[in-house]
Amino acid sequence: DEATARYAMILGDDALMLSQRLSSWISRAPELEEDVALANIALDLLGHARFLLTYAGTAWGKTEDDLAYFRDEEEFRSCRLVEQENGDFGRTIARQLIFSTYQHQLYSRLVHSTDPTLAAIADKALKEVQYHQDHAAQWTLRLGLGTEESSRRIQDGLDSLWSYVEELFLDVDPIPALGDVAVLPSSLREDTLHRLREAIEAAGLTVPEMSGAYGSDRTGRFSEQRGYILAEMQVLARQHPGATW
Amino acid sequence: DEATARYAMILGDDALMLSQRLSSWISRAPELEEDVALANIALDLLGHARFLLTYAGTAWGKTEDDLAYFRDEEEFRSCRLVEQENGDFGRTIARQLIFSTYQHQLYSRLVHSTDPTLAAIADKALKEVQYHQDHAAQWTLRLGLGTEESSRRIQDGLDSLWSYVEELFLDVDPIPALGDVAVLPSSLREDTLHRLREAIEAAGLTVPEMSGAYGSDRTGRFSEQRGYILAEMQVLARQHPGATW
Amino acid sequence: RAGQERFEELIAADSRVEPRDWMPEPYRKTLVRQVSQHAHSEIIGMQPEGNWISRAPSLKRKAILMAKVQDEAGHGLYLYSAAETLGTPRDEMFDQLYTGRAKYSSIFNYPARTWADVGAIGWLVDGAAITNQVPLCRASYGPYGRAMVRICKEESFHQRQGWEILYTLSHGTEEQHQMAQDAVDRFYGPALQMFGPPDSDSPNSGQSMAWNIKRFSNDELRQRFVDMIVPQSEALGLTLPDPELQWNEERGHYDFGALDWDEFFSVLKGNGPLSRQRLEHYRRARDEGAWVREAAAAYAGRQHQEQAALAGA
Amino acid sequence: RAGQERFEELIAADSRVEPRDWMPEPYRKTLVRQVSQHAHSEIIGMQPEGNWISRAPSLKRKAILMAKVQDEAGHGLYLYSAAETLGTPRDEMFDQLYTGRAKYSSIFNYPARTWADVGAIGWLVDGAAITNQVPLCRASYGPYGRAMVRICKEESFHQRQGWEILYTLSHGTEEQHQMAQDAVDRFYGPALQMFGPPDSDSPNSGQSMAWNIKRFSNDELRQRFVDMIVPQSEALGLTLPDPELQWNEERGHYDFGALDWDEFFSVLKGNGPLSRQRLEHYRRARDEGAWVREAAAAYAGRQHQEQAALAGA
Repeated sequence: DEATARYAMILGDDALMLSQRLSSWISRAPELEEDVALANIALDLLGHARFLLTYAGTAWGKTEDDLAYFRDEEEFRSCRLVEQENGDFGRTIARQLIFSTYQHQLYSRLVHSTDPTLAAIADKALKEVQYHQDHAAQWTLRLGLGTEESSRRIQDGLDSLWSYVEELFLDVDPIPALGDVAVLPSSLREDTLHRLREAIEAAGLTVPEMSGAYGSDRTGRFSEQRGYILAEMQVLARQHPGATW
Repeated sequence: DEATARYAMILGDDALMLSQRLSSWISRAPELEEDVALANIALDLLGHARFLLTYAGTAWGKTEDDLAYFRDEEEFRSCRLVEQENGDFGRTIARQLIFSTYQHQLYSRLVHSTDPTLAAIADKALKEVQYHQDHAAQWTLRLGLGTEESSRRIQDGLDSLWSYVEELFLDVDPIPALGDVAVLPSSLREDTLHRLREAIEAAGLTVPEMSGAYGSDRTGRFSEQRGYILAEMQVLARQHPGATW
Repeated sequence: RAGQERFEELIAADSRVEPRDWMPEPYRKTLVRQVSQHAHSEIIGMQPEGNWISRAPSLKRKAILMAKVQDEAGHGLYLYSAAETLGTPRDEMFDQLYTGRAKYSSIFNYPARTWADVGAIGWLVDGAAITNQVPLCRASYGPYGRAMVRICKEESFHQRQGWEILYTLSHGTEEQHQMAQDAVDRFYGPALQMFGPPDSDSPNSGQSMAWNIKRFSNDELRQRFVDMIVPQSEALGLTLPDPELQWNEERGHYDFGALDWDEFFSVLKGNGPLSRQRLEHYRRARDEGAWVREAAAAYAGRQHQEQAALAGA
Repeated sequence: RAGQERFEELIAADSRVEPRDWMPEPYRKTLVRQVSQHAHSEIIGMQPEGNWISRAPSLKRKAILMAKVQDEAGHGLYLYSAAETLGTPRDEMFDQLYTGRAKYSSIFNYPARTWADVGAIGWLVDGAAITNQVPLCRASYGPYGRAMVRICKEESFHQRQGWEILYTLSHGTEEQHQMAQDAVDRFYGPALQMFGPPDSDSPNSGQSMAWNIKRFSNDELRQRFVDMIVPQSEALGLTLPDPELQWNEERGHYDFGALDWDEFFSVLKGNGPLSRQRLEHYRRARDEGAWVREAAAAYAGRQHQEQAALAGA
């Protein structure tokens, strides 16, 4: 039904946007191994996005590409965290740590969804997200305990992104109405923050003070990034409407 | 006639692309005075582009906006120099020095064009371009003779961009056929390089060795930058075809 | 003290205090805070609109927008100069902004997400700014008042341009009209809050008024602004998002509904949608420009030495 | 010397030389140069295609392209490892690339300007690479030959994917067809030049063949490639930009026209359309990643110390 589709779209948009951001590290990573690792994570996320958007599209007779390439900015439902610029590697890792910790909590509950498609998608994604989280936690340790500069940079990344954390736990429409089909974002808050706190403290870093940036409705009303992401992502598809590739 | 229009388009596209690149310094310049100065130069160039594209458009019944927003990548005729990324301030100044020196030579001859519109446009632009060149030469001095770092950075900028200099002097179609309507790019080479050499040496910098990057036909066949510039520049106009703003 | 007396005379006569005049420390401090805050607002205010220069939908609009953002940098320059006449060096003010100790107008912590926002910022944000600033042209401190005169002239251009953007959108395609209405819906409340908290919540205003810096209270200015924009919105063919908005014959003013002051204070505290982003943008520009400023200073120092050597020879 | 004898035996028997075997210095040097050049080509080769990941026109194509560029990084890793077994540390090879002393395949100094270029790179560039590399799977140096086996398997996927992109474009809209034809027009010549200069101009090939590193001459491989792509281009519905291209019954091969060797040597000398850009992209990534690598090294060092301390306790 449409409410489930809208929920799948929220999850799919998060994955798509983060994949898009991450993929621009490819050929720019600090080590060749990281080109491979970040491409891997970006590919996993793109895979999740494709499943979720394909599923969402069934409610409106749309394909994954209709949803990815022919929705306008205000029709996307991604959170601001995944839309943030990559910045340096420290900031990218901070974003990965936050998002994959959240996503891991989310999918480990979504496997019990009463919607069999969502449960199956979550099941497939869960192992991958576990790897994403390990990867981010490992790098958080290396950067946090590495050099003075690296510790400063990842701390800056965490400080800078922390105000977008609360948005992850907002019970936005239509989730509360979906019952056991969905996972209530607010129900993830405590465990996610706990895990994050552990990872951050293990790396000798400081958990930033919680204070959410105003405006957390996933409509893009409060983002200046989304338009730029879409301008680039959609440019070719929109230049040739109706073409197949 | 169409040949003159195609010539005006070449000049207009150079100005438009450089204006677009420069304008992204606004709110990012190293000093507030430079926010103002770079915006000024970008505005001047945009002004030239508008005159030139409006004039070019008359040959095909098109407006400046038709040409700026609804041509595809391969229809632009800008040179690669103006499409290069801003990089740091040193690289931007290096690009400005090269381009405004060339453009100053160009316009100071184009004022004698037998085409009265082109002559008038050149006449208006000439004073502005003189200022652009002074500005770039001043900064070349400051950076070249400033600190070790600044001298290294502007030298890097010059070295990096120098392989796009030769393209400025190529007598691409339709210019040779235009006679005294146009200025033959090759006729600008000696004086431009002489001026550049003076400015560079006065700043204690080294004139890079001349070696042109292969492929100088202004078709964009050899640029990976143009597509990105246009994706951003044209996104909104193309989202609303036929709209007025 | 003669200085104190003269200062009081100047204020009583509603004349200008000039940089070389004696002035009480709290007067100086209040002015520095206000003028530098205003300067910072111009600087940070370049970002939301600057965000649309590269994507402006016509070359004419691109030129107008570029010129506008350039004007804001210019206003920043005038205002920092005015503040410098009070004895605070520009770099100190930059540092305060850089470290997040200085305030700037909260409105710039809202995003300019669509092209219509550029129009709404021009019409509503610059409109509110002018309403605020016109009385400041008569501010008792000379350099500030004179800077405001120049600024107000340019701002009223900007407001007109913003109005024109919205007018064109409002009378364009259905999507364009919707884009314009959305932008007005989003900027209306925050624009009204630009005048500051209600008078009952604004303890410092009295002193500023006694010093002839401020001339009207927050609520008076807000009312004046509402009275101005209601007919303008009708001419635009757009609605203002306040169901309680209506003409009050008796007061001779428009009544309007309560504003969301929780949001206001939350944004003021640094939790605006883009508070982080704005400050980081500023910091990055500052950091990345450090080597250029060093080079310019080194070069200037060397030029100076050479000239001195020549003069000595 | 026993080592020399054994080496010669191995070569004569067309067996593998392994890292711990003795080998003549020139053999080692030739291999290091060839393997590291190949590795560098994979790394620089990520850029032209990487350029289209963000703009790929469907999610499926985006995924395929991302996986492909990732494979290239993987190939780089195998090849650097193979080269390391010859005694050259990876960082030394990185430095050679960074400083512009090392070569990589000139083809990557051409831009991937349109989406169709991604197809043409897959079909023609990977196609030429495979033609080159399949014989290298039997290269006398073991680690190199084995790396090539893995790589060739993946490359043939890539070639197939490139062909599919072009096929879809060629049979799509008129603009798409044109885009595909343009891309083939641009990449055909440079792809044929990937086999290196004509045999008459390639002095080092003889020794490499004697050592069982190279198995076929440049011109032989080029002919093999042309013979492969002509029928493929017909299946694509695209033409190859060579009017002299035709089947020669007598030779049992396709004849083809002369290539622009001036262009080839000019690009080889560093004047490719994007030679500067490719190297600067690489350098920037390396420079911007330096602090990360330092941090990782410091962390690993500390971990190591702690473990040593525990072991000692």
